[in-house]
Amino acid sequence: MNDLIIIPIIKLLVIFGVCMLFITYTTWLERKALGHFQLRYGPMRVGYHGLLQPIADGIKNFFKEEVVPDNADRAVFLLAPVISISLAVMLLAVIPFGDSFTLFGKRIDLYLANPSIGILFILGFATIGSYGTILGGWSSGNKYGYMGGLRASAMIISYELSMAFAVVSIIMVTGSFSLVDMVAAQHHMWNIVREPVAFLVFLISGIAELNRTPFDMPEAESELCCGYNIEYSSMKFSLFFLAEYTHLFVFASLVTTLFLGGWHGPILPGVVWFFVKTFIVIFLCIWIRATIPRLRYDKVMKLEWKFLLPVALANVIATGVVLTLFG
Amino acid sequence: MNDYQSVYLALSAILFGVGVLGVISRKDAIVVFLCIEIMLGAVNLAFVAFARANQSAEGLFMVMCIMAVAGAEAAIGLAIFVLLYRKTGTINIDKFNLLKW
Amino acid sequence: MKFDLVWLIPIFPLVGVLINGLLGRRIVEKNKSLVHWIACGAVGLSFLVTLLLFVKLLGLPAEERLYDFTWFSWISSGVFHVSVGYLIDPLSMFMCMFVTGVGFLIHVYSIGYMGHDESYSRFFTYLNLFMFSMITLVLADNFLLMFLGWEGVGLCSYLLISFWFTDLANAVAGKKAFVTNRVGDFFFAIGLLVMLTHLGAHGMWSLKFTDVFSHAQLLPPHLVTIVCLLFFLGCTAKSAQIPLYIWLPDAMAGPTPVSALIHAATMVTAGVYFVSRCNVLFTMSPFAMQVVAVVGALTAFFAATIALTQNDIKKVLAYSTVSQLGYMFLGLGVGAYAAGLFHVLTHSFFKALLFLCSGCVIHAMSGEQDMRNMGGLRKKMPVTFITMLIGTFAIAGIPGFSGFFSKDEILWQAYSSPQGSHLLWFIGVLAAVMTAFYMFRLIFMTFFNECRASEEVQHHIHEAPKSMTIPLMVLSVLSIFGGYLGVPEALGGANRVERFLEPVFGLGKDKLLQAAGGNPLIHRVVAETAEHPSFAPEYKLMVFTTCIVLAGIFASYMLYMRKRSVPETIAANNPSFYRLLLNKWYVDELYEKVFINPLRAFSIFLWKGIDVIVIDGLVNSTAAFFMECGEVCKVSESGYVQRYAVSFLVGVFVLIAYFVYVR
Amino acid sequence: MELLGIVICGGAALACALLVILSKNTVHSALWMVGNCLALGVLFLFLNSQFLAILQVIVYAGAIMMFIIYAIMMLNLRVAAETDFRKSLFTGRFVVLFLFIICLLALGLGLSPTALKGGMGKIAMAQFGEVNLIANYIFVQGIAAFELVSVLLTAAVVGAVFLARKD
Repeated sequence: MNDLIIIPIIKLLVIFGVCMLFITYTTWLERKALGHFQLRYGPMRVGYHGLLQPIADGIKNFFKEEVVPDNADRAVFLLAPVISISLAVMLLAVIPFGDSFTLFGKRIDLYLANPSIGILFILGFATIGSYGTILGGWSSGNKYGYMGGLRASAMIISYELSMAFAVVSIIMVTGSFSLVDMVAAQHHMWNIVREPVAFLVFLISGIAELNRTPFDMPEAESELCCGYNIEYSSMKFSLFFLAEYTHLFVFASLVTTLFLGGWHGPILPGVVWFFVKTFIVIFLCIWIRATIPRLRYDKVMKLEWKFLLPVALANVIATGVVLTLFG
Repeated sequence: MNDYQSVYLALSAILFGVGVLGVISRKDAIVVFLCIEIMLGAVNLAFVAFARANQSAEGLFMVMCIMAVAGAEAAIGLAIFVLLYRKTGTINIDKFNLLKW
Repeated sequence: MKFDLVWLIPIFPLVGVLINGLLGRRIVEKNKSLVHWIACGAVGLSFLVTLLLFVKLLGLPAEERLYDFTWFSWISSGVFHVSVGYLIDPLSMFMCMFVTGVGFLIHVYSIGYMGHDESYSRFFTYLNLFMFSMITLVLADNFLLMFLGWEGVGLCSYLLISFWFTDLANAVAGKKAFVTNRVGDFFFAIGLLVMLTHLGAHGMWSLKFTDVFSHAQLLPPHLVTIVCLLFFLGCTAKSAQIPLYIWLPDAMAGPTPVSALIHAATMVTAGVYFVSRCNVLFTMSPFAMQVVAVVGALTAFFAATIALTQNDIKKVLAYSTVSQLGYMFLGLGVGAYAAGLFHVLTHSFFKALLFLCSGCVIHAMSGEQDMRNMGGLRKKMPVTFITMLIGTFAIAGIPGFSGFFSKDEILWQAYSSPQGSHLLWFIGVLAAVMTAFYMFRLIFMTFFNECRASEEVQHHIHEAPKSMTIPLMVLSVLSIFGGYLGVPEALGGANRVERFLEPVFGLGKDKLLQAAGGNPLIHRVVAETAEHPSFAPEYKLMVFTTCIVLAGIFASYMLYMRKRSVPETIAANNPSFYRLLLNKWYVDELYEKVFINPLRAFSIFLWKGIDVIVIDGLVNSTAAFFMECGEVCKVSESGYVQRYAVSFLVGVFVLIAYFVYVR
Repeated sequence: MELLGIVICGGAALACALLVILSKNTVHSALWMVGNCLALGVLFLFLNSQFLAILQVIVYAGAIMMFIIYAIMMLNLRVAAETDFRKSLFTGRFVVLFLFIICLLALGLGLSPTALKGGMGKIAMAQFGEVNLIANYIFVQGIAAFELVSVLLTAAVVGAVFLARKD
């Protein structure tokens, strides 16, 4: 009984709580880091160096008025942020956060589930999650939102491919779809050494899938006035916002798991290593956002179809050849 | 292990029927297309049910092939719709009777 | 390197075909050298893989040198299964080694030879396709896959012979080669089907070599003879033997690397390979063996006589190829499979070398092929001259060069083996003399004396570029030393080729023992052959052959260097005989009269009489009838997709109802 | 337990399917179709084939439906092309359809599971639907078909690009 219900529930609560805290403070981190990158301070007023800013934002959004435009497709308009956030949170279920340990004579694994198709689960549900973005843009009844939604779906269709191919080469190296196996396989050597090309492709297409600068096509402020979430306000908006940062967190932890050896590391416990690495990847994303300007839409598409996809395919073939000859 | 085999098959048949209904009575080409996907899904269900009953991977492989075919069909079909829409401004299939001779 | 990677060998050229065939024109526009990098690289990689596997095979003990790799299922119909699989055994690896090796050298040579051709990528596509087919042929582990390669090389031969298809003569030559090959292939296929149906009657629905050979005793003896003869007819077409050799001399219309690759080193040896592969069947039928030996000997002699009078440099080489192939079949026919294959190996080296050299000559002479217009090239093309001289020594059988060992082995076996006879040996020796004579005639006419070409042509004569001469040098080294792989025991060698191929050919003798009720043991065969009788007769024959060959060379020297008027005098004194030889015994004309003209007349009758009046009339009236029906049925054609869908649905409904309620 | 799952998910799949053909708005149809795909995916889970389930989600819901929604949005088809669909629902066609479903049901109920024998040997239940098993099947027996499918996909992509290019 304990094993079946109580332990998973405790794990669920702990993982959800920790991750949400981490994610909430990622928003703060981003604002602060961006500020410092641009030689300003970022949030300073609420709490010490603006530490309470995310909470204040949350409370503010919670109390704002719900607005649904007349022109909107009401049901879909309300559904979109729910899709976004719920599917984003679902992804946390299969990420292995750390080594298993024994507590009160029971073995506890630091993940909620280890399906044999873990990585496919993440790929699949991340894609489904982007329905939120697309539908949000479409249902707003607003030109800019509409354009944002259209761009979001084009981005998803395109960048999903190279991302999946990058993952395929990792699957070939590991021989398993399970994230736990993948981490275990990196005990001696990280995959970033074995598959540097896949790592780069994964990083680039991941950032594109997250719709972050330099690929933030669906919400390009200067072109589309915030794009798909233009008509969203209050709690619906913050759900979108949260979903976006959850995706960022999941992406960073995926990079950690697939390429950076997961929770493996010397001295410190595995969980700490995991969060350190995740933090580094998140910081890298913020850094890229602060450094590289937005690409033009057609160039983004060209980058994918004419460069990333062929490179990822070639990498898969090369991996196959090497594995066949020397594996 | 044959539990509920007939339930799955019945469900598959009904879903297939719904798909057929859509295909033969809706006029919007894209919805017709969606209904074809419903039919394929129903067939997939039947395949998986049989595969489990026979303990064989052939059915599963078949389903994968069907999915690939569905993907190919989506690519070609939608390209055709886009083309039709560009040329005629509509995708109401009653407007197209070019097959008449 | 695992044996499972054998599929890499055929796949590289295939990839080359796909890249060059589909994108070739674009690649040429961008960067011409990429085309030959891809093509040569593909074959080079194949050679590399073959080499690695070969080394691995050598590392195994002789009894274990057999590996059957099944790649995937190809045809699966009821009890009949054919899979795409590759057989690795000494024979297939032996063939594959020189097919890919010589093929690679000729690819490299083609870079220079075809450099200025506008269909550059097409040429390399065909070459790679040919390599793919040939490798498939050699490595296949079943008859059907081998037949695929067999047809594939035929097709490539056609494509390459008529490579410059805008010239009518080339197109006709290609067609002739293709049709002649088709005749052979037809009989081959019949043989295959006869064999399959008979084995199938005993429950052996398989075309795998190993399966067929291990069940060969199921076939009644007369049937084995029939099957073998049908197979051999197929081989005569592919390997240019009497009666179907006529295409090979005409095939010289293609570019010279093609002649070297296909019509000297690889494709024409397919027949030899196949007969050796089927040694189990052939051994079971002494009559078929006799036929093979006699046809081989006759071809060797017959082609050599024609070669004496030809003036086209490539035609001489073509007939010498036919003649040498005859030797190989003579060897196979007397049961000396290993000797025949050894000759295949050495022949592929020196004949490829000779062809490539003649290519250099033709290249230098601005396309001139008539030897009467050549001469004195020795000074201007030293590399070509020396390499070609080496090739000529090899083919003539001068002791110390590769051709000597292999040819001598065949002659000795023809003389001494139980299936051989002194007559066969004598014909072989005659052919050897003539070979020496006409080959030196070629050398003297081309490289010695004064140059008879026009001023302008003389001006252009130059040594070939590096990419052409390097393969020549490699091949000439091989032509000298290739023979030392199989120095016979009589000369103190170990006859390594024969030892290496023993596991494959032991099978045939095993089969005989098995049929006779004995126990099948390879080592017994080995022991039996190891008890060699005294070497004295072999020495005698060797010395005799060498002397007579030297006499042939001397005659050639006298006629074409010293008293150059004599040949013409001889020709003038025996006009009918000379014309008979010059016109190749009128065989082409005979075929034209006996087979082609009646067939053509009959075809015209079928066309004008049967097809136009009877069949077309039937078809047209049927069509008219259904036109009327169609008018009636037109009503149901509304053009609306969904109505069609409904009628489709009704059809499915009826079918399902039938299956559920009636069946 | 499994029956309950089947009833819930099957019901959801059926409802989604009906809503696909009954919605007036094309995007709504597409969304219900996504729901149908997901419900089918869960049914696959009940049938012990989790690999296919996730494939259903990735391929159908993730790729094909995304593609369709993209096309719909690009053509800006907010309201379906016809208006009188619900009136024309109950026509002669419906009778045919009804018979057809009955027939299929009879087929489904009438076939014993052993009637269709698999060519492959029996597999342990625990392994059924596992990735390794399917992979073994694909890359050993089904390799030719698998390659053909890949050719088909390539052809489809080429065809789509050719059709949809601007000229």
